[in-house]
Amino acid sequence: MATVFSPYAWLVPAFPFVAFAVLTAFGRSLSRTGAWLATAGTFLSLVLSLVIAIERMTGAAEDYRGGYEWLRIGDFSLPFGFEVTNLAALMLVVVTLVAFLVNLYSLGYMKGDDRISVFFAYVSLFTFSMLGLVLADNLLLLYIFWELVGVCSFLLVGFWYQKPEAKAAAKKAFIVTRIGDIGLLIAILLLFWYMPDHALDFVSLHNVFDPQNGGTISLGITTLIALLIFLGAAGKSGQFPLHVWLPDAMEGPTPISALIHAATMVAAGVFLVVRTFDVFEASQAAMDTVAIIGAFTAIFAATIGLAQNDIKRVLAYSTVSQLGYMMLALGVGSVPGAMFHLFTHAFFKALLFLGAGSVIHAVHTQDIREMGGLGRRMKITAWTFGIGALSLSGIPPLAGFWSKDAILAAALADRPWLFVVGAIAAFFTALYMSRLFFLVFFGKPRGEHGAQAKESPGVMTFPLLVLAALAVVAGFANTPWNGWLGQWLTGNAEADHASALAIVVSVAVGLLGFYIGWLVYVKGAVRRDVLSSRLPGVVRLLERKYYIDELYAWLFVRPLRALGDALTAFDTHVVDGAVRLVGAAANGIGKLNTRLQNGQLQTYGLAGLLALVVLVVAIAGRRFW
Amino acid sequence: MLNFNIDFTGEFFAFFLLSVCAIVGAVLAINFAKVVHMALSLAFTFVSLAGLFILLQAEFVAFVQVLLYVGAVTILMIFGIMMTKHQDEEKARSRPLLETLAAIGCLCLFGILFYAIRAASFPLPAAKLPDNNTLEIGKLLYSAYAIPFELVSVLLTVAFIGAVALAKREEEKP
Amino acid sequence: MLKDIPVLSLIALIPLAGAVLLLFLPGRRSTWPRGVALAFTAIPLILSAWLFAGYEPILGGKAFAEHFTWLSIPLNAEAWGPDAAVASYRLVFDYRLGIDGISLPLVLLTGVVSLMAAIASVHIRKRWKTYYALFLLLQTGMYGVFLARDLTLFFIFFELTLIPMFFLIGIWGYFGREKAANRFLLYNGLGSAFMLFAFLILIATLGFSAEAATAGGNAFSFTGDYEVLLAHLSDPNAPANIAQPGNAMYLSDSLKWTAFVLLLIAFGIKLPIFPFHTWMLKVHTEAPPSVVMIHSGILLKMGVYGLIRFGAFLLPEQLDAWAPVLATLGVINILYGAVLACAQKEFKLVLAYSSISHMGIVLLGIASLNEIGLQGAIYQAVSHGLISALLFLVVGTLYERTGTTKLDELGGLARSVPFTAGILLTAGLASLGLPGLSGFVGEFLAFLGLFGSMKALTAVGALGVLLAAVYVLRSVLGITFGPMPERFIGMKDARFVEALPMVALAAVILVLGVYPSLLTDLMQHGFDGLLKQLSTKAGG
Amino acid sequence: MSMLASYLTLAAVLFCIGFYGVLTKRNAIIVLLSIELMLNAVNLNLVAFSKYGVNPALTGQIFSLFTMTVAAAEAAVGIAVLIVLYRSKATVNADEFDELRR
Repeated sequence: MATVFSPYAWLVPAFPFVAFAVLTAFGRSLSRTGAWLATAGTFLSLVLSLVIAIERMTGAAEDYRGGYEWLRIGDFSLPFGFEVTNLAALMLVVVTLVAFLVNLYSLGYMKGDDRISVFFAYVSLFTFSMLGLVLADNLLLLYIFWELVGVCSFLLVGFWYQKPEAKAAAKKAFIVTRIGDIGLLIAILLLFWYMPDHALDFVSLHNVFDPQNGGTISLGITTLIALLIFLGAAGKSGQFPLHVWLPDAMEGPTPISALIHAATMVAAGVFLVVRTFDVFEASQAAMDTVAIIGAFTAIFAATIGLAQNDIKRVLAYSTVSQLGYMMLALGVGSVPGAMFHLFTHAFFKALLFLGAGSVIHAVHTQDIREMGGLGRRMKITAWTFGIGALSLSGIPPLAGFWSKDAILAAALADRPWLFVVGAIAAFFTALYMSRLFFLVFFGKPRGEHGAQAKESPGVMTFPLLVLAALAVVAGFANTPWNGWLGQWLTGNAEADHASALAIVVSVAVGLLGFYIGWLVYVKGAVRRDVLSSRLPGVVRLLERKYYIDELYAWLFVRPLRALGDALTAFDTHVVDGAVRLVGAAANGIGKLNTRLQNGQLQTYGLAGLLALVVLVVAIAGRRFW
Repeated sequence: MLNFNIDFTGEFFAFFLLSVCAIVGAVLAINFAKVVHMALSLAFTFVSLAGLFILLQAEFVAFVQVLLYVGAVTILMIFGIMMTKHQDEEKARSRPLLETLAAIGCLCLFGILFYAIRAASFPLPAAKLPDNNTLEIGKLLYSAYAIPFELVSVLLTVAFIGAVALAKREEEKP
Repeated sequence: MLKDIPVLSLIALIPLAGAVLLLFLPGRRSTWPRGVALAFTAIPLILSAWLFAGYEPILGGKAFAEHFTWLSIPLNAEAWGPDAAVASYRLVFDYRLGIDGISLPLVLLTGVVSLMAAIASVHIRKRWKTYYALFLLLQTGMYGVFLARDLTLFFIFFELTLIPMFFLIGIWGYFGREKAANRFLLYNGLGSAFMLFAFLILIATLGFSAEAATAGGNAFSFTGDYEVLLAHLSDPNAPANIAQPGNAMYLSDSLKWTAFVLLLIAFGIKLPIFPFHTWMLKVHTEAPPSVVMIHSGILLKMGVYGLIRFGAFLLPEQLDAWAPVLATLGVINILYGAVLACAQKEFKLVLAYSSISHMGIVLLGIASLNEIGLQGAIYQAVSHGLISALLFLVVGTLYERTGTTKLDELGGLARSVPFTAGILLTAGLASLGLPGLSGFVGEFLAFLGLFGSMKALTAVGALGVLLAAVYVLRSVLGITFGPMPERFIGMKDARFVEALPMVALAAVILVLGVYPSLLTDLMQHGFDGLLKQLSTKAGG
Repeated sequence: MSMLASYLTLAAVLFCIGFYGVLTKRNAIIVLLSIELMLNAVNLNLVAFSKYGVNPALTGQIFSLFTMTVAAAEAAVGIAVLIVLYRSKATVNADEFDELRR
């Protein structure tokens, strides 16, 4: 079967772009119509993505490429193009699906906002950029879209720009991810100069870094490139130590948190590593780094998640933790595991965020201590949120279980100690999710709004239902006895990591975590403050997120500010001072000469005499040297 | 270094004496407090110079020197002093910077001149001056230098008329 | 048809004609001067666009070259010795205009920014006639600088920009305008003196040529004709290249170095390179916004252009040897400007320091000495011209309404003037090098080019990109985001006449960011000669 | 070594003293007289060269005569100018004549 639809893959990002253009140009006059327009654009993209994905699943596995020359300088040329692979097709479906559902959801969530058309324009622009990122056939084009999604994220985080926190969060999001972006940029520069023919496309990357024709680029450079790419990925995917922006980014509207900061953009880092995985595979050191950073981030963020009280922040740290899992998977060499988790995580985390949005919509607060007892008033939200929470906690047979199990199995096969770390993180995950779930939906209403909370409108609950369904079934795409997804993605049937130990452990920690949560927060068997009274230091450390923000402020922000002030002083006093000194010197000489011009003949005569002496000495004295 | 290698002839003694007089007169002129004293000591210098001219076989020039400088210029100056309100004494308000710099400048200038004189080599004269040089001067003035001579006389006339015109008190305008 | 009319001369001189015409028109109200200025600013832009359409990179713009001898001054032959065979020595001033891949983008930039600045000159409140006359005169100077192909002619045009600029700053500026104008004139006058000195060295050596023997003997001439200089540079038989005792025309290495350093200082002041940048801060803060648009948008680029045109093309070995120095200066510029921009409390100063930072990137591109980097330098120059013009346009618009440009007095403007705030955000994003906008392409190419030769320096310089994000977001978000002070309620958004140039500039920035080939295609063969020379020097 | 050097040295001394007087003396009349002293030093040179020069000739003496004549004219005009100045400013102090600055 020939590839019929893949050549039109460029249309997938084109629809949202058109929506964006129309909204930007006529947004003010369109208002709600514009929102529907954007949703419709995303829907078209979704349909086309599904068609492409189905086409690729049914056999036509040929990768399609198309493009044009973007920039040509002398003998170098930088082409732009798109490439449809199975990976890209999968990502297209994920992105368009979540984007469509979020658009739909936002119709309800953002109803009252007077800048709704701007919101949808940004979301459309984001969808366009994210799809472009997915389809990009070379690293430079990917970088361009990479930055664009960053900007969209920035714009949307700062959407409620009048809140100082939103402003600060937007700024932080942009700048912290930019640190990673610079790593990626330098990696691109390195690749440009080291790759044969200055090629930057992924196919050439694959060929050059293939172990069979290894040695084209030395190991040191390869490691450097891989680490720099990983720096970029870490910035985007909120890996330690660049994770600080992601929780703050929760200042944006909740649908945005679901779309950008849970399902799609933050996963772009993982996607990037997958896309350039050949580079990583060529360097063991890089792989180690990825695995260790991933594992550390997974457990580190999970512990912070235990102590947060903002519903969205808990989810945000959970996202960071789950992204750490994906990186861990990549670090132990399991691309299918990472992509599978990305796939399932997109659904259940979007679900959780949208559910959280629904709760926030109802109670107008984000503090879980002010919620409680919402389960009776918001049945759909509660049920779907519960499914998401269980899925995230890795309770079989929900999607999260399968993907997490795949990662843990891969880790066990590669480096058992990473498996232990992953299992502990999984336990924490289950624990904080149960805490969140029980605190919000069980017990008695604690806040003033909780009692009057109403279920959200259908336009908001429909996406929840769809995502909940997906969070249940998506896991069956790749079970330990059916590696279909992995095979489809990588093209070769990979050695199965399935291990009974992994399954048992992951189920056990998941259930244990949830059980403890139930004991503490529902049954009250263990007092809630048992930990905070025994170990106040630890709890405080977790609440303050290990003081990372303070550390950065102390380490980078303040020195920069001090340096700026010092250099300002240098500039005004030393550099400009030197200039003024020259001016003052000229002025002084002028003043001196004015004093000489006192109108008295004798002074003039004296000057003449001295000048004569100097002149004679100068002329006659030349013979002495 | 200051080895002038001098023959102690009569001419030398005369030169020595006269030059000491000239320098003393000049230095005194600089240092006197009263203006009239200054003028008179300068007149003394002029007379000494006239003596030096005689030593140099320039009797006519020496004569003119006495006539013009001692007789005319100095007297003129003294009249000038008399006609202006002179506080007789140089006032205390001195100008140390100017004076120091002027002294340094003049000393440097002298140093340069002295160095130049010492460095130059003067060949011995090839011939001698005519003995009766007053006559010769007269001849020259009326032959080769006739036109400059006449011009100088015109200059003098103009100068004197100008001096008179300048110094004449202008009539008060109603 | 295009080939038949002296289109380059027209571009350069039409604004001058406009200025002369203005003198005969009534200046009581702004209507007439403004109309005339707009018309005479638009015509060169249209002509440049025409040029753009008709330009073929392979030919290198030879089709448009204009050349005739302007002045020929006989020199005293006796001064050169009693050589009977010599018939005449002459000093020749040529009027030569030309265009190539390096100057055409800058000419286009001049056209676009000038027109936008002319439209944006609605903020001018007094003495319209004088203002627009000087404005037009300034344009003649700028076009002339980019078109001139004769050292003397270049110098004249270069100086011609100083005078109108001096008055434009000094009369229509803000409170410290006189001081700013003085400083501008002093610095640039000093730079011009250095430049003149370097030019004289080049004219007296490279410019010396023996013309065909006439009946009376040999005829020799000195010329500043750029083409002649270039030809002599690569000609081993040119007097400038013969190291012979007694050959006064020999361009020795020490002379070359002298000329190079002089040119570096001269154009470094204009660019500006640290530590010659302080004059620019004053101009940026004190001049009226429309004039700063021109200044930051075009005049700084004359430094870039001069450095490439004369520093690189005429003295390639020196530039090659000093490439690390230039790159280091560039990195210093980038980081110094960026760190200082982070610390400023006045938005115009942030922009001024950001200009310094961005011009550092241009230096990096020049220092790379390969085609990518050099094109990147020009691209960055053009793009920075557009972006800073846009930024200052917004600054002017905001100042009109708020009466301040202090960061801590501004805030929340996204609510009261959403359109202007959006444009400001766009310009800010372009300035910090967002892909899809023109700033990225220039930065990327410059870094890419330099990375080929100096990896560590480039990596350090790339930190500037991060700092750019810091200072741009800090200031732009400080102005547009956050709670809105009460006194900004009820402000009117940009009028049509303000919005038009904003949208136009933003559109150009966007187009250049999305489709950079538009500009890079022009430059395709612009650097061939230089690169060939460098490679032969390296080979031989 | 002839006497020439001695005469020239003496002339230099007198010239410098005269110059010093010109530069420092307050009374304008003394300044004028100092100028006469300088002129005299020059005359001494002229006459000395007239005798001890390479080609002794009377030209030197004649020159000195012309110098004296001009000096006399100068003295006369100088005094006249001084008197006029004195009339308008009631002083002959050189440091109070600063018309050149006005």
